[in-house]
Amino acid sequence: MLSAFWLVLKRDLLLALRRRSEIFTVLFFFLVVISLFPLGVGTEDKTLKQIAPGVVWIAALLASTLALERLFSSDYVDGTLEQLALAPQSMSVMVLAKMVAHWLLTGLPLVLISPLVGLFYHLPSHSIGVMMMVLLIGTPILSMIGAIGAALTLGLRGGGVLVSLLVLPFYLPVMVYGSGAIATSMQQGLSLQPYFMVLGAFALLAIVFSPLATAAALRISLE
Amino acid sequence: MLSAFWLVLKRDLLLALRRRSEIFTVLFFFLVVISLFPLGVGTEDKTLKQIAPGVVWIAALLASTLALERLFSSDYVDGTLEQLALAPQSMSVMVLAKMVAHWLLTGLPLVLISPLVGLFYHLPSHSIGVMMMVLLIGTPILSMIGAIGAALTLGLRGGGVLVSLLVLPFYLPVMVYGSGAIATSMQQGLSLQPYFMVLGAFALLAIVFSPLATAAALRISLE
Amino acid sequence: MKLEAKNLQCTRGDRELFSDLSFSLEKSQLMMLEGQNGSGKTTLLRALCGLYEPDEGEILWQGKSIKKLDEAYRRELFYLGHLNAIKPDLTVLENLRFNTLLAGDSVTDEALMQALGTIGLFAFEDFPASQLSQGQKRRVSLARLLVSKANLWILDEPFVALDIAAVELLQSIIAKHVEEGGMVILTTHQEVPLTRGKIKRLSLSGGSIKEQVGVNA
Amino acid sequence: MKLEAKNLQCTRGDRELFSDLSFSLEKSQLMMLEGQNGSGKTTLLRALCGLYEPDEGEILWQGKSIKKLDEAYRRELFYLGHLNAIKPDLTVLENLRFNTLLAGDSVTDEALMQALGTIGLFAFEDFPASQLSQGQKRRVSLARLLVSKANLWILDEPFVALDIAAVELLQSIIAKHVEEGGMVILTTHQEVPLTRGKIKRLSLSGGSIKEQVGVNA
Amino acid sequence: MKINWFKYAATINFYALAGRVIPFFWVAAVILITIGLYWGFFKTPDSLDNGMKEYYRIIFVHLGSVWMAMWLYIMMVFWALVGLVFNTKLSYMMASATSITGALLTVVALATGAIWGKTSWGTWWDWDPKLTTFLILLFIYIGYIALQSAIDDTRRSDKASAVLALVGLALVPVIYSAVNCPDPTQCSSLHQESSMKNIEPNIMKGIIFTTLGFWMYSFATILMRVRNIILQRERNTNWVSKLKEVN
Ligand code: HEM
Ligand SMILES: Nc1ncnc2c1ncn2[C@@H]1O[C@H](COP(=O)(O)OP(=O)(O)OP(=O)(O)O)[C@@H](O)[C@H]1O
Ligand SMILES: Nc1ncnc2c1ncn2[C@@H]1O[C@H](COP(=O)(O)OP(=O)(O)OP(=O)(O)O)[C@@H](O)[C@H]1O
Ligand SMILES: [Mg+2]
Ligand SMILES: [Mg+2]
Repeated sequence: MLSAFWLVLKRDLLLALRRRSEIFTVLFFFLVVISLFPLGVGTEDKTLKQIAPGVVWIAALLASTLALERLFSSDYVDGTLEQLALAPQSMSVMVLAKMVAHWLLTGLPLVLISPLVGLFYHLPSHSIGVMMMVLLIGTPILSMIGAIGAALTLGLRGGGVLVSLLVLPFYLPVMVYGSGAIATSMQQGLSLQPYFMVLGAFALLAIVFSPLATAAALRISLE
Repeated sequence: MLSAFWLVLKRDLLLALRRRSEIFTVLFFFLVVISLFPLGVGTEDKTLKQIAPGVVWIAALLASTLALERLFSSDYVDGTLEQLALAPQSMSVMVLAKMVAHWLLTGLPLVLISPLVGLFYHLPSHSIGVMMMVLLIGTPILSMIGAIGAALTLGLRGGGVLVSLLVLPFYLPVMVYGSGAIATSMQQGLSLQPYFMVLGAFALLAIVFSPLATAAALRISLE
Repeated sequence: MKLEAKNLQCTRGDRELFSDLSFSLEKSQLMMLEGQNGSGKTTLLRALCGLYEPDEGEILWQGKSIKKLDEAYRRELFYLGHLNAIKPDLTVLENLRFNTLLAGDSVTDEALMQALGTIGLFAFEDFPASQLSQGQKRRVSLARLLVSKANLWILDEPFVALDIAAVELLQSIIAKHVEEGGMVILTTHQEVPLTRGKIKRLSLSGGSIKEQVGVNA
Repeated sequence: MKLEAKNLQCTRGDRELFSDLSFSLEKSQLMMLEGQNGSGKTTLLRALCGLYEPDEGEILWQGKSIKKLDEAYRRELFYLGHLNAIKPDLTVLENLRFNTLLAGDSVTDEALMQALGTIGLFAFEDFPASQLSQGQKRRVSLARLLVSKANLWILDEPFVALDIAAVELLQSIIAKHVEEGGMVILTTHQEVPLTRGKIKRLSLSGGSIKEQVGVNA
Repeated sequence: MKINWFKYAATINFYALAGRVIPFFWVAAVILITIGLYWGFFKTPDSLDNGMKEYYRIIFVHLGSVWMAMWLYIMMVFWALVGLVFNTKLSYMMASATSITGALLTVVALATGAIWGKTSWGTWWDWDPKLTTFLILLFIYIGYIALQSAIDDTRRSDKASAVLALVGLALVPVIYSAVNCPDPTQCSSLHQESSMKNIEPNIMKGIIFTTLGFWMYSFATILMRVRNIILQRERNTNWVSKLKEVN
């Protein structure tokens, strides 16, 4: 079972290495969204600090959505997904591997580049740390919820837009608590623990249920 | 020559009509993105007005990009693109038809629904007019620049970094001037003419060169 | 080993493809599925794999429902459909390695290389799959047959895109598997001259279902 | 009408597929392109269509380079490759109509319906193409042959996925075209028993290029 | 072709039964809504003590649609679940029919709310938690409908949208609490003060009538839609071709 996990994970990472462009597309998109706001909003220090938490999360949400469509569709088109479904292994394990790969390729780069946001938006270094932490917990949730949507819309026309439409409302709680934590960190003397507890709970729930739901959705889409 | 234009345009619109939901999907997707921002960034009246110009353009960019992927790839995968290239007609005319269809299906609906953004973000009615105008000029440019990128990515396996590097920077000026115009319209006594001149110039350039470039890129991708 | 289909019925859209279809297949038997274009061969094969749920009836492996057996059944199964499951961005060897490991057959790279050699892709192992011709891609996915430990092979038009030499090779591979006690179900519009093994023919054409048994053609 | 290839050379990646390949094809001639998987048949056909530029040599139509002729040459040409150019979201008739109009043949809907009937898709015209089987899709794209006014047909493995009845039908369609003064170039791994018309055979196998001319098999 | 009558029994009976009860639901809907509106317009005070103006009367439509929109979402998820568990076609059809009426009533709730907002606050829209929750409910309805209409194969579209509904069931409460209580430290004090208690009993009566009326209207439209879906899905079966209304 574990071997299937590693097998799929390794292959997805290998494929991404062969085709580095996708990682860069997501990163570029993230940076474009991030840098567009100061241009429109003006560079007043207070305003920047105020919108920073929301902007980071929205950029992360949108970037994650952008990459979602490709999560299963190339495997679907060339028949690999059929073979995954027929492998004598639990489909949800393999699906989890694909989610992990997806996060490593699209979520993690965002976490790593997020200090740049702090720079653009004049955030205090303490808040930058908090931002990286919540992104680290939150982006995997995005990948996991998103995978369900991607599986449901497999092979449908208008896939990319449709997935985002289905998935974005469900991303909302992650965004609200994620940006809430960053905003709170900029005020003195407030505890961040509740935010991390809530996000942690979401992450746990997502890890337990989303591979199952995604595997079920994939089987439905393959019929 | 004109007949090929109408033929391709009609077919692309017919394909979209088969899934009327697709157009609505783009619209609702746009609305979802639009309504994410206040929830993440804050709902203060002043903040809303400040972020509105950027938000509109980011949502438009995203809707356009998400739909772009499908612009040629489905024709490529099922062999229709080969047949287009072999038709006894100029390829750039047919490419232009595909761009027009893409814009009618993803750009125009955004222009039409953008007054809702004004409602959500409490924009003055004058700015709403400006917003519709710049979207009307700007979204076709997005479709046309994006098409070049989409055509190039068809063939280049693993070499797509260049494409995202190429396309996003070209989108950026459109977004900067587009959102600049909206932001300026909210201030008294500033002329908008320079913005429209620049955007108009972009649009002209795009109409002249992008069908040629896209047709060439498609022929390369087909080899 | 025994595969049984009991009273299967499949409907697609409004059209009933077949109903009340029953047959069984045992060790050392090959079943040729025949029928016009659109008669439901692919649908039936996918149902036998568990990828498509028939509207009625059930499919049994060793007397147990394949839905219940699940992974245990899939371990016995090799399916190759219209699609090759080849990733253009991986090399030939990487593709083959991933697909065999995924099927649960742990095979050494030497064995894989040998399989590639047999199937006529000697010296192609480091070639990116995107640069293969149609028939070469099909060969890569067929190379898995040479190292598979599955008992039941389900092949949907395996001869498509192959040249004459490769067709003969594949015929001999199938014959050998049947001879050695395996089971094969295949659809093809070409005749498959087997030299040994029992052949069953199931024809789906025109709504009528006929099962013929004969020792070889 | 005359198609000439002069000293063609094609290299893909590092491998030279063929070099110094010359042949010509005239009215009422059929050329069978033979060769192993990966010998370069598809590449040659695409070069003849102008989709792929050979590294060396040139292709002439009526003595003029096809690159110069461009649209004028494409008007004479019908190409069908591995892909069917069928849109899943359109109906059978809409697909056929679009593809014929695109090729510049303006045909009435009755003629199209008749073509569909001939090819064995009677009463399928309003079926969404997504719901067709593999072979039915192939038939839709072959229906274009019945209404095409092109002189030169270039067909890459046209018999793939077809059932026996459809293969025979297609053979007769090709034979009729050749008889009536058309030109056909095709690759297939199956034999094509033509009843009339001149057959040329070009074999690309193993790097050696042979051209045989014979009046029929 | 042999017809398996038993297989269609459920839908045949349901089709006939629904056809018979639909008129009653329509009659009930019209009567109840008329009573409610009549009450609202003529039997309630012209202006209330606390300075409300005439436009408060829109609440008779607003609140009814708000309640029904939420209730129909629960019904939709319920039918989808029943479909997934027992694999009954009819319940998938119910779910699909419910989603459309639900989305419509959500739009009505938003529109009446917006009109009310324009007259009382002077702005069509504000990012108040209650309103935001409803906007998101609309998006979720739309997502469900969009997924369903994007899939041609009915088997797949039934199951896929049911899975989506199931995911929604798990996530909607989370979304609700996130919108209403973005700061988790204050969540203990989360109880939406229902201003229901402040509503005059007199007005309340009208509201109850319109709400019941909307309920009947929902039954009627949902059943009509299910009948349409049945006809469409089984248009090639014998029993449908024998129906009077088809020929
Ligand atoms: C687009 C705008 C609006 C939406 C989406 C909306 C939505 C809702 C919802 C969801 C409820 C039910 C809450 C509950 O039962 O606890 C509700 C109730 C109510 N709404 Fe609205 N509303 C909108 C605008 C307004 C406006 C502008 C007013 C008045 C100024 C208003 C007044 C009320 C009242 C009085 C109730 C019933 C009492 C209550 O339970 O709170 N609504 N509305
Ligand atoms: N995109 C590519 N890049 C590099 N090499 C390629 C590419 N496509 C094909 N080739 C190589 O060119 C050769 C000829 O391919 P081609 O598709 O023309 O063969 P074919 O004769 O049509 O074979 P088949 O019978 O399998 O269809 C093959 O050996 C293949 O490896
Ligand atoms: N997704 C679908 N929805 C509805 N009907 C379908 C779908 N896919 C296939 N069909 C129908 O089911 C029938 C059987 O298809 P199937 O692919 O099983 O045929 P087949 O026997 O494999 O044909 P071929 O020889 O052409 O491969 C066809 O008539 C087709 O129209
Ligand atoms: Mg088939
Ligand atoms: Mg070929």
